[in-house]
Amino acid sequence: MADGTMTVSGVAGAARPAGGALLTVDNLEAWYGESHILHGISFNVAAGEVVTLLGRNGAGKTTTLKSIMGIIGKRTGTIRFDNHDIARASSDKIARLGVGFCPEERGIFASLDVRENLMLPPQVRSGGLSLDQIFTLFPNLKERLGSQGTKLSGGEQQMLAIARILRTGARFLMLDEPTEGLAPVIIQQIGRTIARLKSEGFTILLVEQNFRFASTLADRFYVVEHGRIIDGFANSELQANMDKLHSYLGV
Amino acid sequence: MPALTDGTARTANGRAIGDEMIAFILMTALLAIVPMTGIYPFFVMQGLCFALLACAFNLLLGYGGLLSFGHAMFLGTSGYVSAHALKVWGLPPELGIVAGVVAAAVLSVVTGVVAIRRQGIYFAMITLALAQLLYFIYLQTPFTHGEDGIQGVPQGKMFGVLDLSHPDTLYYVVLGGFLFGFLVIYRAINSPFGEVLKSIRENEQRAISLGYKTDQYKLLAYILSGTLAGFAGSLKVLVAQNASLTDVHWTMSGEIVLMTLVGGLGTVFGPVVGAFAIIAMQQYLAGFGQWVTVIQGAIFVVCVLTFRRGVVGEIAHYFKRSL
Amino acid sequence: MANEFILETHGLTKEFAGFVAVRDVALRVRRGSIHALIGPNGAGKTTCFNLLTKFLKPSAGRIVYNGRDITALAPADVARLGLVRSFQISAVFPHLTALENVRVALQRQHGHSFDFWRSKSVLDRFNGRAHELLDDVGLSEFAKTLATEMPYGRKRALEIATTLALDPEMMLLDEPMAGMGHEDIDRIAALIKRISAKYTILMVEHNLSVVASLSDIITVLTRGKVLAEGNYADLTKDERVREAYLGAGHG
Amino acid sequence: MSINLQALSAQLLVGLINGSFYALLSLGLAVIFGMLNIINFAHGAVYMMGAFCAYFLLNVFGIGYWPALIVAPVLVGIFGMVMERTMLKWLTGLDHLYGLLLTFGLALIIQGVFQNYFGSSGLPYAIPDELQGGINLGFMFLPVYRGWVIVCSLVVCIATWYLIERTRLGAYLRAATENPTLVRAFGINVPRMITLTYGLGVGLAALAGVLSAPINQVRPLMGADLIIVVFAVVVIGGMGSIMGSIITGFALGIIEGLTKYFYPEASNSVVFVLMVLVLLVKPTGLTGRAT
Amino acid sequence: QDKQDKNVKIGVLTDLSGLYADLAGEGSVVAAQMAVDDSGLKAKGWTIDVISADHQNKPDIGTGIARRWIDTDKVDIIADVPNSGVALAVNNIVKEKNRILLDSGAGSSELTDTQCTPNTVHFTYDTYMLAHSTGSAMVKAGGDSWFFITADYAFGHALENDTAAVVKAAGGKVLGSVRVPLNTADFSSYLLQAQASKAKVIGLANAGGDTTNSIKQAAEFGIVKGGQKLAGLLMFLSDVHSLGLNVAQGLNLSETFYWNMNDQTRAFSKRFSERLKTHAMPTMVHAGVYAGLLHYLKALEALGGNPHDGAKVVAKMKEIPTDDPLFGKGTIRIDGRAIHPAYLFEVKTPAESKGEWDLYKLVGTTPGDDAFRPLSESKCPLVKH
Ligand SMILES: Nc1ncnc2c1ncn2[C@@H]1O[C@H](COP(=O)(O)OP(=O)(O)OP(=O)(O)O)[C@@H](O)[C@H]1O
Ligand SMILES: Nc1ncnc2c1ncn2[C@@H]1O[C@H](COP(=O)(O)OP(=O)(O)OP(=O)(O)O)[C@@H](O)[C@H]1O
Ligand SMILES: [Mg+2]
Ligand SMILES: [Mg+2]
Repeated sequence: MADGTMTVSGVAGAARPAGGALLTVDNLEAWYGESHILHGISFNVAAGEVVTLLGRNGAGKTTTLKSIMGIIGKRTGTIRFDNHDIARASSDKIARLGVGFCPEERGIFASLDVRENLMLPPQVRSGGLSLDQIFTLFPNLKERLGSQGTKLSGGEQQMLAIARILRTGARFLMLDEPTEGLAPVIIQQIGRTIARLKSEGFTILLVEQNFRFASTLADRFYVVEHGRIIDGFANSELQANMDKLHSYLGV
Repeated sequence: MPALTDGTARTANGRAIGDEMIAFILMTALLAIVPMTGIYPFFVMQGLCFALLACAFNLLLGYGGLLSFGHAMFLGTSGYVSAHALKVWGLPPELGIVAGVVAAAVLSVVTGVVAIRRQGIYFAMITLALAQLLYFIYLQTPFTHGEDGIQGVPQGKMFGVLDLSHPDTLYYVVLGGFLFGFLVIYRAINSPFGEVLKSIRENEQRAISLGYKTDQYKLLAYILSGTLAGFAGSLKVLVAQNASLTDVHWTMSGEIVLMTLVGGLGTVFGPVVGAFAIIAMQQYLAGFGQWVTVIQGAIFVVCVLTFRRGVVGEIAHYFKRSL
Repeated sequence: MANEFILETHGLTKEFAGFVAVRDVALRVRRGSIHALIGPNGAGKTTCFNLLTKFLKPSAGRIVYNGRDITALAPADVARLGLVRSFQISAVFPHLTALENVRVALQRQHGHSFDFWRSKSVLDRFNGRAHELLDDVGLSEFAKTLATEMPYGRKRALEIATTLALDPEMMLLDEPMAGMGHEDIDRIAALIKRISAKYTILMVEHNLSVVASLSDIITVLTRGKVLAEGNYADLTKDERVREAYLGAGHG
Repeated sequence: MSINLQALSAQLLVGLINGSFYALLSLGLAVIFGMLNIINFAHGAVYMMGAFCAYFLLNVFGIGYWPALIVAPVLVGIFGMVMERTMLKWLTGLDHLYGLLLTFGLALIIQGVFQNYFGSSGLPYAIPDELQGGINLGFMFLPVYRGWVIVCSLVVCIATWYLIERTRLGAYLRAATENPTLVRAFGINVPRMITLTYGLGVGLAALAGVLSAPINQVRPLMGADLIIVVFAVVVIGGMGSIMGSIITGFALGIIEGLTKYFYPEASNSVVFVLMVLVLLVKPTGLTGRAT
Repeated sequence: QDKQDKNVKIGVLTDLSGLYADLAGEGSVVAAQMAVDDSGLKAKGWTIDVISADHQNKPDIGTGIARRWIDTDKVDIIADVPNSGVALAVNNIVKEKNRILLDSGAGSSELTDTQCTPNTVHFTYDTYMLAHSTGSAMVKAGGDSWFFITADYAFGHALENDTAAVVKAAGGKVLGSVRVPLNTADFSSYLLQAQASKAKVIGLANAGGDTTNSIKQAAEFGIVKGGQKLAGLLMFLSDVHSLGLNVAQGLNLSETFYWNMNDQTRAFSKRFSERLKTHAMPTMVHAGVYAGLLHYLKALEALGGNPHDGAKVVAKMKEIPTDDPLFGKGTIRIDGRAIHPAYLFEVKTPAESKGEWDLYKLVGTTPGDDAFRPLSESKCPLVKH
């Protein structure tokens, strides 16, 4: 697996954010049971930025988010968030530091109705979206408030999963493929929402397959392959890097 | 572009069959020489009956993914029927066995039709309920003689020639019965039917969408399992010469699960090892008096906490073999 | 029998405890076509699929397949008639190898399924056909890999191969591209195109470029009702479709 | 047998009393199953421990019935939490089967140890003075204590139901059952919550044990056979459904009471017949949620 | 066989962990050891070993142990065996292997009836005796109308039928009965029915936890206070002790031994309770194990050595009369039944009791010949009519 490996410092250097980093991940390795998935991920996210992780299926993007969230059994390396070392913290502590996570598989609860699902995560900070704001964003939810969470359609569940963490007031959001399975009209809304959150000072770490969507929002990109960060660049450098990117992603 | 599967990719069948063959020959040889070793044959015979029972149970749970918490009902039913047939009707042993097995088969069809329609924990509970019902029936019907049980069942001459009251003869008859049952189960697991069963366990919705009427397959597995469990019950009557309520009580169903679990769920030889381990424990711990149940409980706990694959399962896992 | 339409529904309706998810839908799928079913989230697409394959019972309406009323059949029977579905969440037999996955389907087609007294080596005669099918979907190298260990996109391909093994007449694909990287999307799209020569395909998909490039005809569903039907070019011009599904930014 | 209205009403009332025990026990079982996905086979054993605890509180520490109603469930609950922390915890995410087997083993151990030290025939526990005697209801003599059991059990059942189905804490619990990892990632200390829940479920069983001590002999095996019936109650009510367990518990007590009157031979099996029937008609139990 | 020696091996097969652990269990093992010690044979050069095991109330396990003991441990006599199912199973094996079953703990009268063998001695009690002793003595004392609460299986039915027959024979009436499934936790329904019957005596034809629960709940419903009497048809000292006098007072029951009968029983019981871990007083089952083994050893001594031939020793046991400090003088009949008197007791009130174990007062005695099933009614093949 020596292909495409780059020195970590080189990558990070190419895309170091201007200010101090809110999140710093250094030499992160992670395992699922016996299988070694992440082989030294290093990157950082500055406060107020939108950063996107790109990469093929199975590259390790989701695993990276889960490691930051503290829900991977075995992980090593350093993860600093807001001046706290969270590499060994439990996920409830990490969440209470103000990290919001919207998982890829949505994680809607069958035994809770839509309202309970929405209200489930405790508010960790003030300043989250109000219910009204959420219903303007996702009118479907308002209509189905009383129904069982998993009875929602695939896309509705995705909306619910996003709405849920917007309520908590966490200032750092990790969204794993938030547009998957959504109709174009909703994707556009989510795009607008993320832009607005950013303007309000939220920091967002995004994982996306939908490159077109990501490119309209992100300040910087990292490319993940075989559990390593193999490249990174700012949005302004996007055009110049297009060919490289195509070969990374196999477009 | 191969993904991250390299290295972990396992070959499908390959040497598994070879390993199982060696283990089978080893097991048969060991069992065949028992009467010559001075090992107490009665104990081994009892072990064989329970081993067959556990194997039958394993067919359903380990390969069909269905946890029956009422398997004692087959053991007990065939036991009572065989004992009654031998003692009261005076049938020869081979017909006594047939009577017991037929009774178990009928019972498994009747209860199967009811139970198989439910899944998971509901299946476990409904089998438990059916077994409890049957327990109460057996407790009260006269032919089982309540808590006294049917005692002193004559062993007789099998096919008119094999005198089963002779320990060695009885031993080889029981061994033969066990091996027959074991091979039937082994074949069923490795048959076209077994493949379908496995896929149903893996993803039932998908199997349905491929056009399988999964209930029918589960029912067949259930009937096979129940009938073979009944066979074990009939053999046991010949060995123990009695049939009693303990064989239909729910704790017996629990013991069957325990045997399978200790030996290794979903392994071919696990239930055999497990059955012998548990029987030996009950017999030889009897001298510890009050502590028997405590020790047995502790084994459950230890097994679940540290030994989840069971004895054979752990060994197979360690050597990366299938046993 | 030689009906122009392989599948027709009349007044198909599904009501969940007071909520009408599918309302009076008349769908006609032309034999040999690729027919796309699109619509905003919660429009009732998946519910429609569930109704067609009898995983749900219609509250009202009729389903006619190949001139035969199948409204009252059981799911397994529908599959036996050649109308086979895939799931929105990928459905494989995880601890069977790719080859075995396909073989299970072939076995259903060609018998021996209840033979518990035979050795499973009788199934070896299906291996040839199974390898062919794996080849068709580009999975030859995975034949001996356990399905659970395959990358996501390949599982989707395996699911299609398994479905093809049943030699169906018509396939229902629910978001076959969801969660896939570009590379896989292209591969599966090509695959669908190829198999459509032999089979009729009805699919749900939110990825518009896929819909545009593959489908012969598109039905747009909103709030359980058919909003419009036509080809891609026509629909993108339809104001109602733009508003309900595509969104303002599209075009 | 001619139907005697007086006798019938007496039987109904008696059935209701038994129902109170079923309800309390199955409630605890449902809480544990609903929240931890564990079929707690040790439930009968902790019920028994509750009764023994009351006995010891009285005979060793001189603590009477009323304090014991609180103290014994708390103590046994703590014991349960220790069990959860040291053993059950390691089974999260595994098949139901393992939880069932582990608790089955635990039940054997607990019962075995008690039997070892206290024999099998049991110990006496008297009805507290305040609840001695009975009221003549005209159609029957109702011991005051039995009336108290009904009231106490009803109150506790409703309170538990409210806690789990109507409060935020309950929502956390239910969510944590399905996906503990995610709930934890929302900032909730799930392990602690699970431990407390197990403690609650076990405590409820212990409470039933204390309530039953003056009525039934305090014996090591007092819960061993009861547990199977209680399982049936939970299954009929719908696994994990709180209200289902409560209602089924009371209803079953009454049905059993009627059977005892009309056809006593079947009073033990009626539960199982009912269970089979219910599951055939309503696969997930009377109020079960679809899974 | 003249290969006699002076080695004896006694196996106490009992219930060490289950329902019968208190009335038999560890105490039976202690009783067996005391019998060996008190026989004085050791001093005369005999080697006598006592081993014990828990049959867990499972016939499979019981027979397994019995076979192993006989085949590999060379056990001569298996003692106690509470639980009729296990006892009957062991009964068959012992006969097949020509050893001895000295049963004290099991109640089934089958052991000396249809299933009797030349190798079995049934010592302490059986259901027939309990029914007769309690039934006849209570009718005599004025309890002439009965209602039965019966455990719904074989032994319960046997107890009820036997008792009912005696009651009727003595001029009493049976007003009704209710069949209760085994292991019922709540008896209030049945007690209400019994109460409504207005019978003078409520016969409890059940055992163990069922009996104790029904008595406890009867107290709660004020049944004894209301003037009805309770008769426990199969109860032991350990049951009464565990119930406590508050609840059990006024109850009637039959036993063949009570520790506080005379100086000899008191002396034995004191030694017994000192040796027992729980310091409980002996039950009649313990006493039976002791007395039976004492008699067995006496027979061996009379034979001049151990012939390791069960039938022969049992024949000797039947030949010499029994005489021991606990049951007094008696015999062992041809069918294996040990004959001694049966006593009807009433449980004392708390005020009458002078100590933890001062539980009974004697209200009647049935001589041995009347207490047990007469040979004329026997279906035992050994009995020639
Ligand atoms: N629970 C698991 N157990 C074992 N291996 C896993 C598990 N989850 C993921 N993997 C493996 O880890 C690798 C990385 O997975 P990850 O989910 O992080 O990829 P990803 O980049 O998010 O891909 P995708 O775009 O498909 O979401 C993959 O090879 C996957 O097969
Ligand atoms: N079993 C059910 N009970 C109640 N409501 C349901 C059930 N299944 C689906 N629904 C509702 O029916 C509507 C249609 O759902 P469906 O899954 O068909 O949508 P869809 O068109 O597939 O959407 P998506 O594109 O998001 O997958 C949704 O609003 C959903 O909440
Ligand atoms: Mg991912
Ligand atoms: Mg959908």
